[in-house]
Amino acid sequence: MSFFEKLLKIDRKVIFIVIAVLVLFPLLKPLGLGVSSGPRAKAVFDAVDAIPPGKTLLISVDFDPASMPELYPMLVALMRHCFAKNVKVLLCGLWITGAGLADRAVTEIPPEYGKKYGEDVVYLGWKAGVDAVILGMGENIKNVFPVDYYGHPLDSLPMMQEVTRLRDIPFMVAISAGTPGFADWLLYAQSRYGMRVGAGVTAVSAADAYPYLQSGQLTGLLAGMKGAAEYEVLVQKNGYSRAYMPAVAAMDSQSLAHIVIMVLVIIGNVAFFATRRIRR
Amino acid sequence: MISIILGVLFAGMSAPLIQVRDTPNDAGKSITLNWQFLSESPASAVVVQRVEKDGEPVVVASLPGSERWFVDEGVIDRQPYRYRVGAVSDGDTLWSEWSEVVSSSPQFFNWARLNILVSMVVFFVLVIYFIENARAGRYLFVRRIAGLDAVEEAVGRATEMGKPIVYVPGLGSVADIATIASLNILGEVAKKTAQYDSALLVPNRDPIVYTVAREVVKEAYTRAGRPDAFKPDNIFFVTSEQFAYAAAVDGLMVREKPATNFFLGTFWAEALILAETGATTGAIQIAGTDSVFQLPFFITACDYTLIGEELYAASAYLSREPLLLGSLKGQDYGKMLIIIIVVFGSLLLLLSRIPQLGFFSKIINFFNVS
Amino acid sequence: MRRSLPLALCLVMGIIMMIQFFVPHPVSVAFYDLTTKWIRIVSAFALVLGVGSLVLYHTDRLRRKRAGWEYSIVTLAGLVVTAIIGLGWGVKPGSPLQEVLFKNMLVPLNASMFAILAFYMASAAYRAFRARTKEAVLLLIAAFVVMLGMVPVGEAIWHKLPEFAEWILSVPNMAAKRAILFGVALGAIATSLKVILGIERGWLGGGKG
Amino acid sequence: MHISTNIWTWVAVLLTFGIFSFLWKDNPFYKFCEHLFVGISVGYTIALTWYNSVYPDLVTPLFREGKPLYIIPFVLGLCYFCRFIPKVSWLIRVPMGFVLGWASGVAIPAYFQTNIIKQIQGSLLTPAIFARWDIFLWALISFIGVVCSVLYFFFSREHKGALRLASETGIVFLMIGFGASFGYTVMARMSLLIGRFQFLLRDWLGVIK
Repeated sequence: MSFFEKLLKIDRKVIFIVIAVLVLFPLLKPLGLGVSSGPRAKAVFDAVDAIPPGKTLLISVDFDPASMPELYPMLVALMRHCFAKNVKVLLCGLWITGAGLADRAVTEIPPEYGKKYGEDVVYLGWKAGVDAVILGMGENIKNVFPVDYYGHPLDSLPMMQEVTRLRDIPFMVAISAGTPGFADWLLYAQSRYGMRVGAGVTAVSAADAYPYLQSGQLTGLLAGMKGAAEYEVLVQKNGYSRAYMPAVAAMDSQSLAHIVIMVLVIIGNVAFFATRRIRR
Repeated sequence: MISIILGVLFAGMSAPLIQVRDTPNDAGKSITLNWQFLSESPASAVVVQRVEKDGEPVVVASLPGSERWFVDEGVIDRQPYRYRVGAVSDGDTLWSEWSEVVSSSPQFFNWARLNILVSMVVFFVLVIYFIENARAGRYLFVRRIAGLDAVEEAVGRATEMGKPIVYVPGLGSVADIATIASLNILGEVAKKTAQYDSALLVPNRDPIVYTVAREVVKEAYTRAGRPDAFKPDNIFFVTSEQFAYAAAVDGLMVREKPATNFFLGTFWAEALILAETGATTGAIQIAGTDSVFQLPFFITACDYTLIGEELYAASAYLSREPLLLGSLKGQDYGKMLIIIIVVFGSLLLLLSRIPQLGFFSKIINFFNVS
Repeated sequence: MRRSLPLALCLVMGIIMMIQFFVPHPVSVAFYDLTTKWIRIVSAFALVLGVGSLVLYHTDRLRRKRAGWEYSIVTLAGLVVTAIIGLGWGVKPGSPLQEVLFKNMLVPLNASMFAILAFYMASAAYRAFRARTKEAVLLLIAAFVVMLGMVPVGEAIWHKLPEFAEWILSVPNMAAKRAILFGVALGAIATSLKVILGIERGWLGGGKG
Repeated sequence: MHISTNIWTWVAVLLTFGIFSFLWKDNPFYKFCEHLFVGISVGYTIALTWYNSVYPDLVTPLFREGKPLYIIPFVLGLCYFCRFIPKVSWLIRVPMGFVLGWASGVAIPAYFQTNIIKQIQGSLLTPAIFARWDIFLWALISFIGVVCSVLYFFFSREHKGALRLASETGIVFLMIGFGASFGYTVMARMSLLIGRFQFLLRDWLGVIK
């Protein structure tokens, strides 16, 4: 069997080991390759930065634990950015599995800035019926969420007095790992209530957000772990936070992994075409 | 109107000119005010006053000097009001005349959404016209999609080898178009497996799709004259959790070693797990989805991929079902209309650069959405 | 009756909601508010179907001792225990459901399922992603440019690479995705119309009954 | 290096390796985790659906505040239970008709507004493109890309002559678009694996910060 045929016959477990080693190595010994920043992440940062103190940023937590590495750092960085500027944060969710993640962020991040639940941050929880939830919130948030995730009636939360419906919210970021996600917020919140929407997405759905960016429906995009790393860098550079940046720390492994994938595709195709020529 | 302008000229200081109207296209209880200053000297603030029939003037808003409009949402429908606007600069306020009487009322039609209504009506007419044609039995041409030859060839291969077929109707619900299209194709595939008596395994992720899929296969078997060959257990519900489902289907493909795998419907991140594991079992793989995110994997890892709407066209072409064909033709001509609008719209808009044809630039506003 | 009632209900609701979109009048908004509440309730009940068919499937597999029946015990036990703990001790943070079952079981299981995708991606890159056709070649070239443009290494190779990757994303990619958007939207609208008019009856379940 | 002493972290680690074992081959340890995952996720959905949807949206208004109108969604929701009673199993079509009709009626105008009219507006060439040579060129390429890609999905005529040329240009744009998505997806998968390794190295072994 020629060298190329042997190449093609490599057991896929070998490839698994190669990937595991190359991803683990930089986590232990950082290579310090750094993070390049693009215009789309800056657009989200500028939109959040423009929110006047006392006003509210809405974040929709529409992802699950499996997408945490890419999307959870975005949620944390956005919250740190708001709290550093005394902007209030309102969270809700369309994914049942996002409930636990939003709750974790709401318990861990506010104390870093001395912010209190009910005054500076509220988590409404998860609700079934995507379009019904968004459209309901457009008319009156209390209709959809009579009580927040922790069971407090909305009237008892000081922050919720001036935020009764979507029109009271200057900007929102939909952090979504698929459907339902930012497309639904555009389809229902923007088209009916003129909501300005930014999006944080898993890298897999980033390329498909571009038509909405070009048409002006989306105000900026955080694409995958790279988007999270870019936002973390922007938040730190503007002096809003000095905390550890998980997404930035992971970018070395990310870069190495990309190169490995490209090399694998090239070798795989070279071997494939070489064996085909021999066989013909 | 004239009296106001004369008054302003003599006063030296510009008193604002005010227009009021019931806010259009709304649920009522709201009046829109616009005003301008004749001279450029900016006021430090603007105060808005409102008075009911014979009540006392009430200040409803004080805004920054640069503001030129305000929407008063604290009014009662059909109640007469008058407004005036005061330009405040270093201490004294110069009031405009009281506006004419205005009252708010809800509207029954939102004129700002006329463009949506027009496009809806046009597209409905197209779809219904072609569906009526299809019902009347008129022949509707749809070009053959390359992937379809593969579907029939792949089913033939499985029946020759006597190996099962795994048909994944996607992870979407009956509300997803791709799922409905997939269930149509499932019906066609089931008709063939009924004739050749080869096993057709249909793992489901959505409970309702599961019940519908079971009915579709049962009916296909009865239509093919083989109700006895129908095994309800082959169509089963796995779980609604996305990844538990992908792992379960992988386990199924590794255990059953099918000759052909179909992945038709709505897919998310688990598409790669299915396509790659399926490829390692050596099966022919036909994929089709309108989930744009997953198409790159199906295109590179499967033998044939129906891209986006080709899935809809395939279900219409395969089943020759007049209603599917009708709506497909309607969509086709809908697309043609979009292209015509984009091409001619652009042409006219570009021509609007020529001064005489300046009015063409208004075309862009037809596409505003509120 | 078994088919005409659901179809009629679907037709009426569809027409009313389309008209409602164009009527800003308070009555229409109030009707809208009411129905959105009802829809949320009814779609929550749909869960009954999922749980029901899953429990039936596994109890049946258990009773008939079909292959893998031991694992059905695991699924049924997992379901019952989790539901009881969740319903019994609540879903609020700090409850056993969240602290134990969600954080230390559902999260690792769900996250690990996604993580093995990276391994499949690598092996698929090597064994499945073939530049068989002109289209596949184009796909892989664009993919390489975008991948390199996203990571600092790309910038090291050619300083304009991130810009080129951004161009690929905002011009050709945007045009392609917009075209797909048109097609998918028209398809969704046509099918929604057929569902409302009772032409598309797949959801009824093909059976005559 | 200080290994975690929390029993539940160890459970999470075991479950992580359980799922990862599927990479080696389908084995009992993996099957256990797979079935446990199925059971827990459904149980979790039951608990959350009760506390977040059924209780606040239905039980409170109907039974606690006694609003009679909520009988209707309650009855519609109950119809889903008939799915398991053969004689009346057709009744599930009633709530399905209600939900599908409502959803289609709401979706159609929203689709026109967001996916069609707004995207047409974005595709139109306006005099603004004459500002700079590159703006003009990219706008022209996007315009051609949208038109040709839409024509690729035109099924009413055989692709011959001009239509063939347009559709072949269209497929080029489509493949570049899919290539861009492919590139981003590779990044996504790798991030997920990195996330799992960060959990193992940080929360379990305590080797990294």
